[in-house]
Amino acid sequence: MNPMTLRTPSGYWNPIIWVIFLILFGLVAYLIYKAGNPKYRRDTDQVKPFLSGNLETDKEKIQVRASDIYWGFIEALKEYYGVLERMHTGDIRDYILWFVGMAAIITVILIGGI
Amino acid sequence: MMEHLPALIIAIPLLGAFAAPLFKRHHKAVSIWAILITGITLIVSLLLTREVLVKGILVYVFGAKSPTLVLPSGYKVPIRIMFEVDALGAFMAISATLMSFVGALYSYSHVAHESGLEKYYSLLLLLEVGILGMVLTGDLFNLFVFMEIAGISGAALVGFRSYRGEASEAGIKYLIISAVASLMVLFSVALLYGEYGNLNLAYIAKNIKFGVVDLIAFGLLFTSFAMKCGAVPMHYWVPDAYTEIPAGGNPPLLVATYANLYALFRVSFTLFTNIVINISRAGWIMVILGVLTMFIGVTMALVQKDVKRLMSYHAISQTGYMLLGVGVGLTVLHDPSKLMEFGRDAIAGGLFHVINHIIYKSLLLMTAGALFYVTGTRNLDNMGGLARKMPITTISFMIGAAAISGLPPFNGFASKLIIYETSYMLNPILTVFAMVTSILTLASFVKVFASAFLGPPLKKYENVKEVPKPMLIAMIILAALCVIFGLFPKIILDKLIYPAADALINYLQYHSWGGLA
Amino acid sequence: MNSVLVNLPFIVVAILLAIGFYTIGFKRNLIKIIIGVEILEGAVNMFIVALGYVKGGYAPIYTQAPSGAIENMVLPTPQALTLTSIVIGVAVTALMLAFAVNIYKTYGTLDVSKVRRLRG
Amino acid sequence: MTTVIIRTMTRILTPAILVFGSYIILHGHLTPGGGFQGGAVFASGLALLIIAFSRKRVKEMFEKVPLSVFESIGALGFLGIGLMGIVMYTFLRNFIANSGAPFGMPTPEGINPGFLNTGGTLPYLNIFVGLKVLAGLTSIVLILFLILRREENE
Repeated sequence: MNPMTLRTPSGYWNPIIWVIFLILFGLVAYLIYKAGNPKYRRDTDQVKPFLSGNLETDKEKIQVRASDIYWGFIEALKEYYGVLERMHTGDIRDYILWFVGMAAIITVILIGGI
Repeated sequence: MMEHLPALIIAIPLLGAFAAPLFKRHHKAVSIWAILITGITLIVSLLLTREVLVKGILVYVFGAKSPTLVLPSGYKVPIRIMFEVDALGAFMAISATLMSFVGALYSYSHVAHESGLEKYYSLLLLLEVGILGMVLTGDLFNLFVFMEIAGISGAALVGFRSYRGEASEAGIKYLIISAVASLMVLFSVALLYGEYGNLNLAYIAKNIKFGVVDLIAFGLLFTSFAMKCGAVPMHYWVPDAYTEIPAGGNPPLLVATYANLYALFRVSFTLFTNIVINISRAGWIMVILGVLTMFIGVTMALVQKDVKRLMSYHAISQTGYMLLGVGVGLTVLHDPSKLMEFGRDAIAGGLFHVINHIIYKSLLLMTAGALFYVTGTRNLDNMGGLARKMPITTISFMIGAAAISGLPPFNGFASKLIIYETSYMLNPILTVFAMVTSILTLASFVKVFASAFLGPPLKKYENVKEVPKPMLIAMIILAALCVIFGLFPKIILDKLIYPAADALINYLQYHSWGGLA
Repeated sequence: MNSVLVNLPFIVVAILLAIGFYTIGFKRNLIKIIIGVEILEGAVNMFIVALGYVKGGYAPIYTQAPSGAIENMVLPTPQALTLTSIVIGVAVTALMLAFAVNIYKTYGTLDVSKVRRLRG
Repeated sequence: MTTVIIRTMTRILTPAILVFGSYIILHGHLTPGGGFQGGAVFASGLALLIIAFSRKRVKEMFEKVPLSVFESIGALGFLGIGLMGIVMYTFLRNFIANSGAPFGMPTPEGINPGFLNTGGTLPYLNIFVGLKVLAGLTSIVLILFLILRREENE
């Protein structure tokens, strides 16, 4: 196993051992799954999805749209995103001006101004 | 014949590119021609890498009596154009040829119904030539020429769907950006030429005196290459260009971006690193740019609705990891104890991340192209429930997403692990940013997976089928590489990455053309 | 006075670089921005040619050269560089103009502050 | 936008420009000039033809000319000469320099006006580059012209 072990500055990482453990725990999980409720039947009323006691509504309506995912996160960081989106103007002139500004800053730092 | 490999690896795709327009109106033939040529180039690059790893730096002098005649009798300075291939260049050449092959294979069906295919493949092969020239050359002016070749053909590929106004917009943005960047590169090359009277990278590096003019040239080179590899805050062209290019052109364009990253490393490590002077300032600039790049890139990715645009922002964010890893190495390059402790590993981690990222991001962008192919839209809001219809695409996407988020045992984990540990040694705050970025990456790919593949099957996509076989094969190759690189990171690192990192660290060997002078 | 005259090409290069960046950075018309890129290219080319000038040197052409010239011929590298860069510039300009034509057809304008569907 | 004056002058000037362009290409290894410059001059002569005549006439003139094939031939020829060097020496080696091949006598070194075959492979590289450049530049002008004129007419 030694040639497979990747030594990092403060530890090691061996994917093969990781996979062996994955398989072992997968087996354990499968055993637990096997010991579960045996009354499950496919394609009966038993497996129909219910939402708050009612049958499932039209599928187009319950689709979670991509722009709704992480709504809270984006709402909390609204100001941050406002700044970033205002920076990305889509105007080619601004792209070049950023380049000129960064070139000036980096050159000054390299020459030893800061 | 083996000593001619550096010339052949340029000549073969050039031949393919120039012969491609002759296949007018034979769409199948020109696709197969491109696949054939890129396949041969891939084999040549593998042979080249083997040569370099066995024999050390390979020098090829164009037009000389023999390929290794750097200084003909009576000459004190090299005068001909030359290629100088070290392990890093060979490593980039493998990435470039592999991705061009995969891109050509994918394009076989992805762009089959577009017109002007002979031009498309001609441009694809020219882009490959540009990248290969950039990563193999040992001459500053040649670097500029090949950078322009890659820039022009890349911009033309971005604007290939000329019936879309957005494609032309993205194309002209990319073109102006790359034209300005390469003109500034030429300007700094001219500054160096005026001072040292030569264009050979190794010769200038040996004689450099670090006057103010040199440092101005360094600053311009650094910023130009940083802009072309998409470092924040000069990253704005990346999402535009990656989104509008046909998905088959994405892998080569991605490698073209990293060829500029290679040039950035080459300039900072080989050209402007000398035994006399310590410029770890450049390393700190690189580290700070890297942290900014990965954090801003990933937060912008989180709010995107366009699937390819989201992935392009991730490409920016992952570039930050490479800048961070290699930047950590550059800051401690002149401190032998720290260099042995973590600097070498940091550089190796950054370079390993380059190839890992090229593989999984190409895979992801190609699955996005497959989604576009079957649904005709890139807007995630209009997708859903595609997992059942396209099982292989779904599995490829899952592998790619797991790899980019750094889940074991895929390839992203190994390189990210090295980068975390080494950047922790330099400054723990860097590691915090890197880990937060990784978490946000996983979050945004969960978003793509949930909205495009999961959820109830939509009525409008009832008749959707799996994409054609060439696209599937291209995706499966890359997914398999993700798994292989993840399961055997040690072998890849020892065979390919550590030699490349050592090539950056042992700059003195490069300066003497591999010991020829 | 003499130092100004000797450095005149480099002063012109600096002015041209400034004009070029100003044109790209502050003009609204896409064609003018393309002209700005061309001005930048001209500045860089002029810089290289000015670097290549050697006082008292001869062009490295044997045909009908004066007899004392053979010892004083100039290495024509800067000229070769300029020429290559001009060739590349032609390709870049042609492609930029083609994109501009295409943009005008679909957007109906060449004003860059309006040509920005790709953002955010 | 074409007048009788422009058309007449074009008829007189075009042959002269084309001949001058060919001269620059063929004499490129001896005097200032070469493939690119000569090709550009040649293409400017053809561009004069393009802008002087109506769209219909231009289409008739250039329909039978396979410009992109010329371009490919030029590039492939250049590459071919480069690859020939690989057999003996290296890529793009001037393998017949100073031997006088294929036209007999080698030329003495030094200042020697009047000798034409002194460039080795250079004249052939110039011819191929010239072919590629004239085809490429002409097709750029032609395509932009056809696109813009179509809008004017419709």
